[in-house]
Amino acid sequence: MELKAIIEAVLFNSQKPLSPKELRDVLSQTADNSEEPFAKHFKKTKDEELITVLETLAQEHATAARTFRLVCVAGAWQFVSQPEFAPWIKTLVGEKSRPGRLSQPALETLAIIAYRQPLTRAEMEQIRGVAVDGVMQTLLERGIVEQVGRAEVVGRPVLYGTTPAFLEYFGLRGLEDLPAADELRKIPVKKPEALLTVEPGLATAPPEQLSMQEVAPRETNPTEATSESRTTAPPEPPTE
Amino acid sequence: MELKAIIEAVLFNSQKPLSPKELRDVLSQTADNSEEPFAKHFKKTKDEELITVLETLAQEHATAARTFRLVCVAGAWQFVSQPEFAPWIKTLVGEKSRPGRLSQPALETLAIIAYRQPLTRAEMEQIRGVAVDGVMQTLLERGIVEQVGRAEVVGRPVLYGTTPAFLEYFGLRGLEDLPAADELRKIPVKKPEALLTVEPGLATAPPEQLSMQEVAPRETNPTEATSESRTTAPPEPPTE
Amino acid sequence: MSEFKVQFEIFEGPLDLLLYLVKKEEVDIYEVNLTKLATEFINYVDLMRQLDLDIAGEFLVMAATLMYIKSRELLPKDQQAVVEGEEDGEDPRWELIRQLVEYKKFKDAAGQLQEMEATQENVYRRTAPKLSFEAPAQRMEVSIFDLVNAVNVILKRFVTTDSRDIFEEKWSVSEKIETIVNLIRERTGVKFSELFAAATSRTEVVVTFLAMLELIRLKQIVIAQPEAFAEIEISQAPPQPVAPPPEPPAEPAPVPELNLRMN
Repeated sequence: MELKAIIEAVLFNSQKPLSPKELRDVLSQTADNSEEPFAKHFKKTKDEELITVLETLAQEHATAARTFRLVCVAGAWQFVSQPEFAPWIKTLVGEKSRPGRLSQPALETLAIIAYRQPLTRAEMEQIRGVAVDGVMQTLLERGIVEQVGRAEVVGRPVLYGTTPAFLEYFGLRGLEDLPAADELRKIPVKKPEALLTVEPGLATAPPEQLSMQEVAPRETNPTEATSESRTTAPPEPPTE
Repeated sequence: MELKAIIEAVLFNSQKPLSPKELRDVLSQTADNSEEPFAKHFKKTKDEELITVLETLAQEHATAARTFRLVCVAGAWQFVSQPEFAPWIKTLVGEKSRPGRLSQPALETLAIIAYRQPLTRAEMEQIRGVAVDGVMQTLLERGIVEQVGRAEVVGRPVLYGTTPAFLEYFGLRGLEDLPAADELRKIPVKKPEALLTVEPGLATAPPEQLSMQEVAPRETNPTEATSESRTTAPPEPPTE
Repeated sequence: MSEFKVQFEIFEGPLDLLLYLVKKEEVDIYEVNLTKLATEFINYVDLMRQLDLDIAGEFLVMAATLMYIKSRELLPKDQQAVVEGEEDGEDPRWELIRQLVEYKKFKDAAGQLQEMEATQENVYRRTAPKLSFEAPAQRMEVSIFDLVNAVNVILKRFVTTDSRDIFEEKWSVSEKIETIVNLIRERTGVKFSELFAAATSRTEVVVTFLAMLELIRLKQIVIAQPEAFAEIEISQAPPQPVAPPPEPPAEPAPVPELNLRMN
């Protein structure tokens, strides 16, 4: 009995994604409780060994090129179906329950946080050139980003970073899976001292000004943009 | 997009075995509801075609010789794991192992509660003809039944009903799924007023009396009841 | 101005607007004519004002920066003023371009995140069917509800009987146990209804039923339904093995691989 096969069978029958630790627990509990003599062999399986096996399995399923893959999302392993079969799976199991899509400003801010974490609001605003209070509220409420500490500078501003829910939402194994991660992380950030001189007023633009920036989903008709978007559009366009 | 791939993806994501008819329904509903242009191709997939595809898939998975197979059980198709992995799968899913089976008296009392809820202990005893204290304790401890209120009669006896755990235990969607519910509901019981005349001692009989009631309810001959029935029938089967 | 009207867009911020203006020029960010860019930007902000749009403070700050850059450009190099706090070699033009390049990269990254977001909506995780490893079924092939249902059918014959007859006890469970045992010893497959055929009161039905339950519990009899909705039949239980095997052979499982039951 191969470890690889056991791991595959366990993941195949799991109701939820499993971390290497959970897999190790299954192996060690089975060793303790089962009469199966083979089970004892896997009592003390090492994490590295498990990871190697999981990677091999994922590779095998990718090579087999069937309709499913073994993937790791936020550190937990799971079988997923290829996205092109979504229409039929949707018929079978119903629509996935997912919050609405993120707006363009939210995605931009999130990208900055993802690549540059941990960072302060002022740093985000420096890159985006606009206040981020509205979108940060959305991102925090959705649990995609969170406070991760405080910067050791005057005022000890809060530092933000992404959560595991961020990885899950985008189907990422880890932050190193972000596209072009190296390049984007390398862009030099301005010296932190400069941040402290940023006008506080800039970061805390009043809501009525914010509404204009975030609302208006690229209207091409000026009349409509002036008369309607200001009054009707919510701060976050729901369609995005 | 191949029919074979779609069928595999659907079965891979199904929570239960699917018959060719159910698979055809998925195909035809998707054709109707999805914008996916390919979906239309499979609107009227014939049964023979489906069976051929299913058999090919089963053959492919057998050849792949991984830890799972596509099998047909009683006309419905499903992915199942190979038996040699049972010890580990058991560890995985066994965590919330259901407690032992309910005893026959418990089941009978439960059936009465299920069909007649809300009702009092006295009413249950009227239908069963024996005291229900022992079994009620079991049912309450297991969380299968619960107090749901109090009857508006003298003494305000507690009313009982089933919990969602009851439905789960029996795999029922709802109380309306109970077999032949109407008939059992029709058995007349004396109205709650009558409860007041019931000897309180009946409902709270000490254990040595319970045995008598369980077996030979309302014996008119006390000698017979004590000598015979106690030997043949223990109060609650100890195994459960 | 008409040109603006056609191309009017609302931008998320000044950098977004600048990027748009650069893109319109169809040149690389590094080669853009900043003086021209500044002019267009300021025109744009003016237009927003004329249209009575709320203009975020950031746009005004950027407009000021661009005005400054523009004015500097107009002067010969040696006459360009050195602003307080501006270190040597820190060219405001370069700073702006650097900021634009950085912003564009994140904007592109946001675009990729958006694609991943859309893809994830279509990625379904396999949720395995619920399996339960139950102790192999007892020799109880009928559910309680079948039994209750059966009793119910019989009880219906007595619904009109005065319930007081319950107290006129004439039947004991032990008696009924004996009757049933004798009956099934004679032949197998005694129909459920036969047990109650001779019952004369509701009480007798109840007592007979209790006797039957008791015999099932004591594993003296087995009950089975030949097919769904068929009448329940009662037979003598097969002799108990001295040491019952831990797992009595379950019914021939259709999936012999695993003794798993889907819920």
